[in-house]
Amino acid sequence: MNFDLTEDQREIKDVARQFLESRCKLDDVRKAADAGSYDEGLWKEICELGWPGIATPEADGGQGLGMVELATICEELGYACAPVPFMGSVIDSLVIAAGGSDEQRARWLPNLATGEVRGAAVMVDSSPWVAIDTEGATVVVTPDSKGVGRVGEASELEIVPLDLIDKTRSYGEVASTDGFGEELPPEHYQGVLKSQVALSAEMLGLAQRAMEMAVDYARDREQFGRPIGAYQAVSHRCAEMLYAVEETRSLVYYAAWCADAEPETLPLAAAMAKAQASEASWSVVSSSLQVHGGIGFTWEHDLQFLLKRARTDGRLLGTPKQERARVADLVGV
Amino acid sequence: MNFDLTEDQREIKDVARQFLESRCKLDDVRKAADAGSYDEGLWKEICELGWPGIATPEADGGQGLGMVELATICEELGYACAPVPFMGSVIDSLVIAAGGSDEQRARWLPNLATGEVRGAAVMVDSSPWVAIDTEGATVVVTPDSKGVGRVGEASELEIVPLDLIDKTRSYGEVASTDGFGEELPPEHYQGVLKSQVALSAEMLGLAQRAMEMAVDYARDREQFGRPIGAYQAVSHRCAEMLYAVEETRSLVYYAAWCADAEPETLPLAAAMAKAQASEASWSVVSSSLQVHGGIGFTWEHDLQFLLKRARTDGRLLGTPKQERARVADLVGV
Amino acid sequence: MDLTLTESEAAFRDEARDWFAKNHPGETPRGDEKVEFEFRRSWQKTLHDGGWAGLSWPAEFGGRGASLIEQTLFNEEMGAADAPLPANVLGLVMGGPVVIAHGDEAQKERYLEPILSAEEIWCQGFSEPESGSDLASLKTRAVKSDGGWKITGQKVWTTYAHEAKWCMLLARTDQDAPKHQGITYFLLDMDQAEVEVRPLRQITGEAEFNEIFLEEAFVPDENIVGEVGAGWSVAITTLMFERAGLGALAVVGLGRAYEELLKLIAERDVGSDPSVRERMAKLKIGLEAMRLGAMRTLTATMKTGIPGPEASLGKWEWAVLNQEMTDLATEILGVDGLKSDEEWTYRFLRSRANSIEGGTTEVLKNIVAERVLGLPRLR
Amino acid sequence: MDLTLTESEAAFRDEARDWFAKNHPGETPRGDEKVEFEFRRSWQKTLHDGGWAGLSWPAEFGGRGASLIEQTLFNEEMGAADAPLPANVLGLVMGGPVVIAHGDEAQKERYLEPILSAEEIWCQGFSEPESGSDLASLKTRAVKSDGGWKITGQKVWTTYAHEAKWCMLLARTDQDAPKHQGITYFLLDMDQAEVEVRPLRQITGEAEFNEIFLEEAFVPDENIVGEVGAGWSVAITTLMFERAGLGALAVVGLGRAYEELLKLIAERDVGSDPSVRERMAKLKIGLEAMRLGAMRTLTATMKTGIPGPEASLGKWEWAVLNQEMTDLATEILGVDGLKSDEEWTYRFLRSRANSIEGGTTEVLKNIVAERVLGLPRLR
Repeated sequence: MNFDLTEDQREIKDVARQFLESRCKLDDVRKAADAGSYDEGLWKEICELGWPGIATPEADGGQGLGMVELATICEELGYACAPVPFMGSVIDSLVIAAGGSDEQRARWLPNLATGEVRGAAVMVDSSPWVAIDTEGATVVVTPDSKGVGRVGEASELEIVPLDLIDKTRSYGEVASTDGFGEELPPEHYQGVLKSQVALSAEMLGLAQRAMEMAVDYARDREQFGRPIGAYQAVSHRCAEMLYAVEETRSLVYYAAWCADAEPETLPLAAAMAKAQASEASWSVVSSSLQVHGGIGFTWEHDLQFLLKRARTDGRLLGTPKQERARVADLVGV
Repeated sequence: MNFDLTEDQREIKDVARQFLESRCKLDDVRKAADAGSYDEGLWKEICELGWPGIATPEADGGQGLGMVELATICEELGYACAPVPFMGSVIDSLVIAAGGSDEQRARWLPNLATGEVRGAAVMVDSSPWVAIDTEGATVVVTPDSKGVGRVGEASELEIVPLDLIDKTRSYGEVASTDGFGEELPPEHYQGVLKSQVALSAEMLGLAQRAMEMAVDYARDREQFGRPIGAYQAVSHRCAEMLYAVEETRSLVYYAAWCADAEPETLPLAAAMAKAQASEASWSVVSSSLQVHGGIGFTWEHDLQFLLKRARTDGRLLGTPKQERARVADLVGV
Repeated sequence: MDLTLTESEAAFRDEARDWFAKNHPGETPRGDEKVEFEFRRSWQKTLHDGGWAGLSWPAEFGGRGASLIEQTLFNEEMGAADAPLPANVLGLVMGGPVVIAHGDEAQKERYLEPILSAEEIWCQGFSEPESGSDLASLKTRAVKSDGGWKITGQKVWTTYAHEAKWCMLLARTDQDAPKHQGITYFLLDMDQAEVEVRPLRQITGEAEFNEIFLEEAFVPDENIVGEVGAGWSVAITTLMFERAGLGALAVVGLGRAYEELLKLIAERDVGSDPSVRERMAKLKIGLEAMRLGAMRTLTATMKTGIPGPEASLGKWEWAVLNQEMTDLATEILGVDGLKSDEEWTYRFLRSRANSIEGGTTEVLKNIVAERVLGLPRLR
Repeated sequence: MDLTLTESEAAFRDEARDWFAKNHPGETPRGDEKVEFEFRRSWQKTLHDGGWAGLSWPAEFGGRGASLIEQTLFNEEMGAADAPLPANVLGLVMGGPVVIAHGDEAQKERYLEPILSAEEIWCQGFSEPESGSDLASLKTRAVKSDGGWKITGQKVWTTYAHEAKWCMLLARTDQDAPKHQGITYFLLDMDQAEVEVRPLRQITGEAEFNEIFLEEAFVPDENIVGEVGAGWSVAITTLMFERAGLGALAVVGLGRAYEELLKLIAERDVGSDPSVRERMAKLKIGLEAMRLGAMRTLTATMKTGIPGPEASLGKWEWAVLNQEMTDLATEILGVDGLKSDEEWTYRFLRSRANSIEGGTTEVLKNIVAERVLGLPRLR
């Protein structure tokens, strides 16, 4: 029994952190957000690193690693708040790998793994239906109104751009997906659960970053003659952030491990991870804003990117309330 | 417009405080609780002061004052955590005055006002049905299983003593009140609403006392070389107690005023007061326990009396959850 | 205790209600800030002509000399009529009262009438990037010069700076004096090249506030309010006026938002969701507690001049309630509550600053602990 | 990352499971504390005979030398089997490990075996009425005397004091040294007239703890653990053992309480109440986070000897979860949850101390802020 990343997994995470620290500073996020587009150069490099296919089976053109490895990448992309169409492509890959026919796998997975093709994914299946990473997407994975999974060409779907508060990703509204593309068998749902884990890992990264920003600020900023981090009103708030972040970390990596090693536990583990990550990432970013005071509320400050993405992510693929209802079902309340 | 006690009302409250400070110290509360009985000497004096009949019409042998005056007495009795059968008698008086026939009024109200007769009241009408101040009670007011109000002789009802955590009051379990005594018309319900206000005022007093104890302790107790009240972990906790207590005060006295002057608003005002007082009194006493640390958890410490009565009061005549549901109904959610 | 209105209070309320019904300027034009501001300036002229500007100011200075209760009633009627705010809010609520309390005769003569008529807009230059909650640590310096002072420094979180003629400005006139001393209260003429105003954009995308950069900006001696070096106590007065004046408006604003939320719940058909019902009940209880607390403060202030313990809670309650209300609204809206152009989304983001602006909740808790509960200060 | 058991871990677990199945002593007798304690003493002898006492102790001292993971597995099996706690918990979890880490050969020879066999029960005398969270401010004084020390003072929150032969006692041997120095770690023989034990009743009505009054109680020199004046660091070790040893049990205990709560919900038929479902889901998420956090700590400690940032959270999480769980249970029980003889009522009241005992939540937050996050200390 060993609840820690292996050396290889740690290496993947460290490399991702280093790469994104140099290639995707929050200034770069700001540029992309202001331009209302992705950082295409960054995305190209990420594809060259093979991240989109990290959890895709080798037979399907991927690296054949597991959800734990994917989670480390998602966490780091969240930490960087990277403006790249990663999540949509990964979700398509996870869902098609879980439930796609041989033909569908052959058609999409290798191209998604290299980034040659981008994927969008419908993440909210109630009015309005919302897809992420719609900009430049070729393939879309979605449920229909009966909850049946479907996959098809983005060009066959009418997608209206949605202007949400999070400007680091593209969103689109979809009117109806009934009859769209091809049907996926129920097995695809394991891919949806994995998608929840990937998204939760991203939120973990957002929260970790917001916490670090708060702690750094609390160490530096002085008021009434001492650093504000010396006041319990601030230091205990930061301690509560750590509580939220570390609980999220435990639940996210546990769910990732379940996906790989104990798939029968994944439905519960994914629901817990998603509920926790949605709740915690919002509470941590908004608490970080309070520590920052007025400056954190300005457009010039980078906290806004984490804040807005955390709020948005929390509504995708199940709200905390929905996921907790699922947890209650699964534990037999 | 004047949201403050009148001079007369302030006088009543001050006199009650002074009287109880000398006649009902927490040591006296402990003695009664240990003996498992009321402080009969104190009760006799309280009856001589005319408190049980303070809000009973003069024509019915009372002092003919209003709910605001009664609320000040209830608050002070709560502040003292007085072990007397006041609440049951007052509730019976309020309900009979609101809905009793001439005969019922004549039979009970004057005797309840002087304390010659004591009243018990059923405060929880779901399994188990719970009456308060059952010890030595002659008259009982209760709903039956159809929600119809009833009044009758205690001797006609089978009351089994209930051993609850609060030892400052007697409680009894009642199996069924169907067919008990005489039916009361729907008008009696205004008396039930007033009873909620009276009980809420008692909880306000409990919370006020628990807050004062916490603040006093935080000023005196030193840890790491300074009074613990100088740490924000403690001082902000105390500030939050004040927030809870003062909101409760506003809502309780508003409800009392509505009962006297604007009865059409009483259903909403009473539900708000009861929900708030139940929630706030518990949060303040338990927060006070945290400030006191280990010592507050000992049997020797007086905080336990406030803690246990607040927890119990919060479950009587509507839980916070039930009362909030009522508020939602009344505001039209 | 009596919450009913006296005859004269009721008469005042009826008069205000009637006046709003007859003089309401119609819907405020949105989209162009300039146009909107001029609309509000013209609306303030209407208020002034009707005798409603400077409600609390003594009649001798052009005000109405209204009691605190009358002010509250007026605010309630303004809310009920959905009338716009006057253009010169800070002048009316802070500037005028401070000049009346601390200004000399010449200043009263010079400044008061143009505040009422909205001819001259006022703004406030207290906060600085470094000072935050620790306002007295401000660094903007004033150096004595011929017939006045030259002021250099930076101010932040200033509303209406780009429209304002006058800025209530705190600057340090004595570098060697203890922190709270050596501060002087100036009235700075914004029409000079040495004053640069830059909009300060917020996470909501709008620029509600400004930064002010001062590079040897000149203020003549006669534009000092109070004594040189006594600016801190003058500022405290200003902030008290601010809290009282804006507090009353806050209750009215929250009440209206609650009504809108009720409508939203009906539209979205979520009124049977127990958690929505529970949260709405808690909000209602909080709103009522805040409204009643304001009434208690009013009573205590009128009776004794000293507000009760509940007075320190209003700003704190407001932040709690507005954040929770907008949180609930955006949750009900689902993805619509994430849309940039949705009004509730704006309010939700905007409300995140409520626990920071005008006294952080942390500072308010300190105040309650130290001044109301008498707990020892942590210094 | 691999949460499955290795073959040898699985074998260990199976062995423990099997042993519990065969040796479970039956239900613990309730009502008479003496009888209950002797039952647990006899149960500990059974554990000792089976080779399960002193699980973490090295084999050379009569222990089993089990790894941290094996200890966890053992605790889980003990929980699953609903087996009672051994009588000498503090001796096994703290006393023995401290003697092994800091004691001399003679002390190891003298004390360890009677701990394992429960012949000699141990208790802990650290806390004092005045010292609270500020443990190092303790006032109990030891004065040098012939061949030993005479100790005078008062200790509080001592479990098992009336059953104990030995007390791990901290006393000040140098009044002039700085606070954390001048403290010495004694092993006090409780069998002397100078030691008075009084039960300390709690708000639950039971006397789980004791007060100890010392009036020139004698401790010979050879009963000092570590050096004179070095008691603080020895105590810190003890507390670390306490936290690790009791932490593992806490996870198991909460998990079982959650199962009972599920049953209660079914019995009372409130499983369809959305707020009950929501709270149960939150509890489940919190319990899992705590369980997984303990596994992370285990892994980190085994790999590096240093637990990760999540290790400081276990005690804090436990208090939060146990208070919420018992709160929910008593709410579901309605008036039954106010009855003195209801088990959940007892647990509810008892849980109020969880955020105080063994490190208040406030102190734990300080530790997280300072040691994990590196924020400046407030001193």
